Amino acid sequence: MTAVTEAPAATAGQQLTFAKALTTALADAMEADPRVVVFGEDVGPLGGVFRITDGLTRRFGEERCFDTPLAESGIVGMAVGMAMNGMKPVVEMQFDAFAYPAFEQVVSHVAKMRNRTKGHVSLPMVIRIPYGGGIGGVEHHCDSSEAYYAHTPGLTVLAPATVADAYAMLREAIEYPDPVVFLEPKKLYWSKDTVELDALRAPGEPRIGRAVIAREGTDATLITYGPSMPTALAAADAAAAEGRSLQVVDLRSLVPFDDETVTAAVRSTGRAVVVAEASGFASVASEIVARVQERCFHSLAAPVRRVTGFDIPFPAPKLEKYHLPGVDRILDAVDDLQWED
Amino acid sequence: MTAVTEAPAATAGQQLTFAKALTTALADAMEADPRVVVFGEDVGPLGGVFRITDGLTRRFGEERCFDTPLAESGIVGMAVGMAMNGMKPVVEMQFDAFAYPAFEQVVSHVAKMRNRTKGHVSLPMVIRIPYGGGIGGVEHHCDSSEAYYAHTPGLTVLAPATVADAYAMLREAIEYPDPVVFLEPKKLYWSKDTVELDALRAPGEPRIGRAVIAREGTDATLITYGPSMPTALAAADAAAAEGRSLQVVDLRSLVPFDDETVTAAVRSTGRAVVVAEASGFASVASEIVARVQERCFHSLAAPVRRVTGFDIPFPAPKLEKYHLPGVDRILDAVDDLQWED
Amino acid sequence: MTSSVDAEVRGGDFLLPSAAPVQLIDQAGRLVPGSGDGGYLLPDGARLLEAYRQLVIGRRVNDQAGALVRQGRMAVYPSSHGQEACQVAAALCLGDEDWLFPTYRDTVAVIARGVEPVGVFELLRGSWHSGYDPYEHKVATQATPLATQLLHAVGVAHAAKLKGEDTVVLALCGDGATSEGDFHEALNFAAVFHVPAVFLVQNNEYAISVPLRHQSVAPSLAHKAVGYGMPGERVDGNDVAAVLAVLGHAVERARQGGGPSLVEAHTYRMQAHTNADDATRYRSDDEVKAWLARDPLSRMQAYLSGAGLLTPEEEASIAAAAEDMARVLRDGLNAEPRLDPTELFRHVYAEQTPQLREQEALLRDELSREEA
Amino acid sequence: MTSSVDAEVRGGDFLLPSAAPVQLIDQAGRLVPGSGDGGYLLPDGARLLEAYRQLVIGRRVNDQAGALVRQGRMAVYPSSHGQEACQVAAALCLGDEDWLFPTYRDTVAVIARGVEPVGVFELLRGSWHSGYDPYEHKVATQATPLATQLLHAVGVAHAAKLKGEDTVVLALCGDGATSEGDFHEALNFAAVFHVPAVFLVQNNEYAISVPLRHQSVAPSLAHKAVGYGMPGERVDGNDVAAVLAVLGHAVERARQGGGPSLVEAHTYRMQAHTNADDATRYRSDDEVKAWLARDPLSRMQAYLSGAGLLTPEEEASIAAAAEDMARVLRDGLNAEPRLDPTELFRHVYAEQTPQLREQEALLRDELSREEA
Ligand SMILES: Cc1ncc(C[n+]2csc(CCOP(=O)(O)OP(=O)(O)O)c2C)c(N)n1
Ligand SMILES: Cc1ncc(C[n+]2csc(CCOP(=O)(O)OP(=O)(O)O)c2C)c(N)n1
Ligand SMILES: [Mg+2]
Ligand SMILES: [Mg+2]
Repeated sequence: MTAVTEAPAATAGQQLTFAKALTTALADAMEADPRVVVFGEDVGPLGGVFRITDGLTRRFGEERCFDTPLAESGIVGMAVGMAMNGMKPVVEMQFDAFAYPAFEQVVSHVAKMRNRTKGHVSLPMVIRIPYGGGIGGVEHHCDSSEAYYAHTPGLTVLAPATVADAYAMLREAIEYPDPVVFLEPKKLYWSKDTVELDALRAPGEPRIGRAVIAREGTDATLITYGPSMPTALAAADAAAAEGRSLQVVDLRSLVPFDDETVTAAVRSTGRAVVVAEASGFASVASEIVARVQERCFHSLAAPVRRVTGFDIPFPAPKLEKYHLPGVDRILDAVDDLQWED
Repeated sequence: MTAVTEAPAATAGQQLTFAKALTTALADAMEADPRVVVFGEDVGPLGGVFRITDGLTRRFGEERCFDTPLAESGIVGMAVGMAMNGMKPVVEMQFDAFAYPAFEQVVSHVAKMRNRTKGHVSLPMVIRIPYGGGIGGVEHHCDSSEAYYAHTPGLTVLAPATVADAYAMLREAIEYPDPVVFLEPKKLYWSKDTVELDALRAPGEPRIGRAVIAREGTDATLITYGPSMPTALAAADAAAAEGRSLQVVDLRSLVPFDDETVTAAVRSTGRAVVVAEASGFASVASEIVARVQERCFHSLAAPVRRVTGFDIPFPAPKLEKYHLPGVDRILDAVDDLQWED
Repeated sequence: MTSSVDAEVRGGDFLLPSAAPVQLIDQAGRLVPGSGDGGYLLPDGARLLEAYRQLVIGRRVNDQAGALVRQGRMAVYPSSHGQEACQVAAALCLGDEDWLFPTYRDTVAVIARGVEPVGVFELLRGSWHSGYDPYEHKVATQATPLATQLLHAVGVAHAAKLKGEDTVVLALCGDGATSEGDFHEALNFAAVFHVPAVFLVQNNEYAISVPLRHQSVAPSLAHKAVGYGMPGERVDGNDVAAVLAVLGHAVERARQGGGPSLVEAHTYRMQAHTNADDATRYRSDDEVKAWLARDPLSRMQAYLSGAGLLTPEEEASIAAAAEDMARVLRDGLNAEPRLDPTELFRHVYAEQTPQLREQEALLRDELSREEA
Repeated sequence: MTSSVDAEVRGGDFLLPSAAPVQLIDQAGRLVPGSGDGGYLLPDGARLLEAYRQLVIGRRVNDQAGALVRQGRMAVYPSSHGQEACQVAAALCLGDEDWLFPTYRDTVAVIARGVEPVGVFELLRGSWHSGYDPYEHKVATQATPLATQLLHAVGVAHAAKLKGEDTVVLALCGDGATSEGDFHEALNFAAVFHVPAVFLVQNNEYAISVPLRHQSVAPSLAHKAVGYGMPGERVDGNDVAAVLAVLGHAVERARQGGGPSLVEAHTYRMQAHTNADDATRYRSDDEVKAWLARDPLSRMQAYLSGAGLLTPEEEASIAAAAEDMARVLRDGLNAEPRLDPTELFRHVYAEQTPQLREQEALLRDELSREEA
C-alpha cells in the first residue's frame, strides 16, 4: 500500500471558487437528471462570458447546453415552453441589465403560470443572472436588479454569498418545482473557499427560505445578502477590533423570506443595519427594514438603518467605490444606532 | 342684463371626471406647445381604450396624436428619440402589464439618459400608464407596477388621486424637463369632482415632489396615494364615526418623495398605517415604512403598519375584492396600533 | 457588381408566399378552378363536413357568448365571429399529441379542440385566470400579453424535438401581434432551432381600432417569413377548406422534420374588438357589410349542399349539436361559480411561503368575522 | 388557386436584396467589371482618398486602443479592426445635420465623424458613461443594450420628419443584434412611419462567440427588410467604395422622402470580441487568416495607388495624421481623468431631489473625513 499514489479521500474539503462551484452544480444537475438543459447567449463552446457553463457542451452535447440567438425574451419565453413540456431549463442572462428585455416574460408568465392554471402548469426553471457591481464593469453591466424580481409574486429569488451556497442553492434551485431567479454576485465569482463537495451533494437541509447567522454577535445585527455579505463580515471584523460585537445575518433567500431567523436575530441585539448594494428606494432593503420594525418594534433601541447604493444609476467603473456599501459606511451606520440612549 | 342667458363665469367650478381632466390636460398642453405629441396603441381615432385621448387626433391632426404599431418597446424607444430631437412625447401604455415589454427601454435609457450624458441629453417625456385594479379586469389588466419604476433612479413617478391633481399634475409632468412615469388609477377614471379649471391652468405651486394632507386628523396617519386614496378617506370617515381621528396624507408624487410632509404628519400623530394596492413585498409601501421609522422612530407609539395587496398575482375579477385594501382592513390595522400602550 | 465574398444567399425565392391567398372554394361556394392540380388538395368530404359542423357550433358559441355578456353572466368576450374558419381549421389540423397555443380570441378553436366549454369561460366570466388543465387536451392557456405565447410554443416544440417525439405545435396570433418583439424572437428561434412549429396569423385587418396599414407596410404578413428563413404562405381565412389544406400541409412538413412555417390567413373581425369596444369610431358599416358576402359558414354550406354532402338531416343534426353547446354554456354560466377566496394563496408556489401563510390567515380571520 | 380576396401583395420582388453583396473594388484592389454601368457608382477619387485616410486613422485608433488596454489605461475595448470600411463609410455618408447612432464597437465611426477622441474613450476608460455631447456632432451615445438604439434613431428621424427638416439618421448594429425584439420593432416603426432612416448591420459573422448560423437561417440578414416592406441591400463590408456607394444611395433615398432601408455589410471581426474575450475557444486561426486577404485597407491602397490617386507624399501625410491621432489618444488617456464623486448626484434629475441632496451630503461628509 503506497499512500502517496492514492487520491485524496473523497470527503476531504477542496478549494473551489464561487464560479467553479456553480459550474460543478450545473454539471452535477445535468448528470443527475437528463431533463436539465442549459442555454443562453455564449453558454455553449465559449462557456459563458464568466465561464460558468465551461465544458458543459463538450461533456453533455449540444442538445443539453447550447447557444441561442441573441434575444433574452426569446430565451426566457422558450424556457417557459420547455418547462411546460417536461424539461428543466437553466438559462443564463449575460448581465443583470440584459435581463430586462425578458421582463414581460418573467413577470407575466414565469411568475404567474402556476397561479393562472390553478397549479396545472408548474415551471421548474432557473434564470441565472450574474448581478451587481464591484468588477469595474461599464454601464448596464452592474445593476442590482433583485427588487424587480422580489417584488413580483410567484418568483423565488435567491442570492448566495458563499461558495458552499453557490453549489448547494443552485442544485436546490434546479430541483425546485417553481421558477427561481438565481442572482450570482459577479464580484464573488473569483472568491474561494474550502468546501466538502460530497457532503454538499448529499441530501441536506433546504436553504431556500432559510437565512443563516454568518457571524455571531451581540451588540447589533447586520442583515445582508449576496455581494454585500463579505463586506458585512469585514465590517464586523473591524467593529470587533473596536470592541463592538456585530452579528451578521446572510439572508441567502430573498423570497421566501426567513422572518423567523431575522426576527430572532434582531431581537437578540436590539439594533439592526441592513446592507445591500442596490439603490435603496423601494428595494429589498426597504422591505427588510419594514419587516423588522413591524416584528421587533419593542426590542429596537434605535431605528433600523440602511446602508445601500445611492438612488443613482450605477456609476462608471472609476466611481463605483463611492456608491457601493463599504466597511466604513457600514460602521458609520452602526455608530449611528443611538448608543448613548 | 339678463343673467340667465349668460354663460357661467369662467372661474366658476365645473364638474369633471378624472378621465376628462386628463383629456383636457393633454389638449391644453398640445395647444400650448407644438412640441407635445401623443402616441401609442389606439390613441388616435378611437381615443384610447379609456378614451383619455378622445378627440385629440381630430383636433390636432394625425401628426400630433397618432396610433403606432403594436409594440411597447417601440413606442417608448421612439419617444426617447423624439424627445432627443426637440419633441415632448406623451405616450400611452394601454394597461400596466403591457408596459413590461418596454421595461428595458425605460430602465436602461429613459431613466439613465440624462445621467449617461452628463446632462447633455434630457428626455422631457411622459409615459402614461392606466394602472391598478378595482375595475374587474382580467389578468394582466390590473397590475400595480409602481415599485418597478419608483425603484429605478432617474425616473419621476407620479400617481394622482384627485381630479384636480389629474389635470394639474399631467400638465406639470408634460412641462417637466425629465421623464415622468404617470400612473393613472384606472378605477378613478370615472370619479368626479368640481374643479376650477382656469385656476388650475394658471401657474401655481408645483405638485411634483409635494404630498398633501388630504384630511386632517390627530390620532393616526394614513399614508397613501393613487387608487387607495379614496379608500383611505373612506376609512377616515368610518373611523371618525367611531370617534377616532385619522389624518390622511396623499403622496401624489412617489419620486421625488416628500419626506418633509410625511415626517411632520406622522410626528404629529405618533401612529401610521401605509395603504397601497400593490403587493407589499419590496414595494413603495415598504419604502414608506422604512423612511417613517428611520425619521420618526422616537415619535412612534407603535410600529408602522402596512395595508397592501397580498403577495399574490392580481386575482381574477370576482376575487379582487379580497385582495385590495378596503376600509375594514385599514380599520383593523389602525386598531392594531397598540392603543392600549 | 457581384462579389467573390462567400456570402451568396442560402435560400431564395421559394420562401416567398404566393402573390394572392390560397383559396379552394370561392365565396359563392364553388370549387376554384385548378384547385386540385398540384399544390394544395381539397380535403375529403367527411373532413369538410366535420369542419362545417364545427363552424356552425363555433358561430353558435360566439352568439351565445355575446348574449351571456349582455345578460351580465360574463364580463367580456372577444368575438371570433367571421374568423371561425381559421379557428376550426386550427383545431382540426392537429393530432391528439400536438399542441395548440391560442389567444384570447381563439375560444372557438379551443372548444373545437375538445376543451370543456364552461371551463374555457372561467377567464371571461372572471372566476379564475384559466379554467382548464392545459395538459388534458394539449391546449395552452389563452394568452393575453400579445405574442408572448409564440415563444412558449417554440419551447414546447423544441422540448418535443429533443425528446424525439413527433409533436407539432400550432401557435396563433393576430395581425397586430406581429409587431411585437416577441413575434420576431419566436419566429427566429423556431427557424434557428428548426422546431416543429406552425405559426398562424389571423389577419383580421384590425388590432382593436388600428387598421393593418398602420401596423405593417410589408407586401404581406406572410412575407415576414423570409426574414427568418422559413416558408410563408397566405390563405383565404374564410375558406375553411383552404385553411385546412394549407395548415395541414404546414403541420405535415413540421412533423416530417421540415421545420417551422408561417401562415397568414386573411379574414375579418365582424364584430367589435370586445363588447367593451365601439367599432363605429374607426370603421364604416360598409366595410363590414362587404365582408358579409365572404362569410365562412354560408360558403361551406353552399359548397357542401351543392356537392350533395350536406343532407337536410345532417344539417338538422348539426344545428342540434350547436344548440346543445349553447345550452351547456348557458347552464354553466348561469350557475354561480364556486369561489374560494383562500384559493388565492394556494397556487402561487408549490409550497406556501411563510409570508403567504400569514396573509391567508389574515384573510381567513376577516372572513370568519364577516360570517360571524 | 388564386383568390378574389382583395389582399394582393402590395410590394414585390423589388424589395429583395441582390443575391450577392455589392462590390465595386475587389480584394486585389481591382475595379469590379461593370461596376460603373447602372446601379451603384464608384465614388470619385477625392472621396475615396478621404475614405482611405480615415481607414488608416481608424486602424491606428484600433491599434492604439488595444495598446492602451494592455497598459491598463483603458478597461476594455471592443475592436473594430477589420470593420473600418463600414465605419468610415458610415461617418462619411452623412451630412452635418444628419445623425449617427453607433454601438460600442463603432468607435472608429464616431471618431471619423469628428467627435473629440479622448471624450469618446471616457466610457471605456471608466470615468463616465459617455464623454461627449451628442448634439455637437449629432452622434448618439455608443449603445450597449443591443438594438435599443435603433428605436431612438427612428424617433430622431420621425421628429425630424414632423419638423420638416431633411435630416437623415443612420443607425448601426451587429448581426447578433438583429435577433432582438427591438430590431424588429425599430424597422417596422421606421417603415410604417416612412421615416428617413438607414439601418446598417455590420455582419461580422459573430456575436461574441456565437456564429451567424446560430443567429439566423434567413437567406441573408438583408432579406429581413422584406418583412417590413423596405428595400434591403447587401454590400461587401470590406470594400469602402461599395459601402460608400450603397449607403450614399440609401441616405439619398431617405433624404428625398423615399423612406428607410436596410443595408447588410459583410465583414469580419478580426480580433476577439473585446480584450476580455478568448476567441480561440470558438473559431480557428485559419478562418481568421482567410479574411486577412480581404483587408479593407490594403485593397484601397492597391486601388488608389494603381489609379495614381495615392502618391507617396499623400501616403506619408496620412500616416502622419494617424500618428497624430494616436498621440492625442495616448496623451489623453495617460493623463488621469479628473473625477468628482459628487457629480454622481448632479445629473440624475434636472433638479436634485431631497433624497439625493441627503445622499450627496452623506458622501461629502465621508470624503471630508477621509481628507481630514
Ligand atoms: C403586450 C400587449 N400589449 C397590448 C395589449 C392590449 N391589446 C389587447 S388585444 C389588442 C389588439 C390585438 O390585435 P391583433 O393582434 O390583431 O389580434 P385581434 O384582437 O385582432 O385578434 C391590444 C392592443 C396586450 N394584450 N398585450
Ligand atoms: C440586450 C443585450 N443583451 C446582451 C448583451 C451582451 N452582449 C454585448 S455584445 C454582444 C454580442 C453582440 O453581437 P453583434 O450584434 O453581432 O455585434 P458585434 O459585437 O459583433 O459588433 C452581447 C451578447 C447586450 N449588450 N445587450
Ligand atoms: Mg387583428
Ligand atoms: Mg457581430
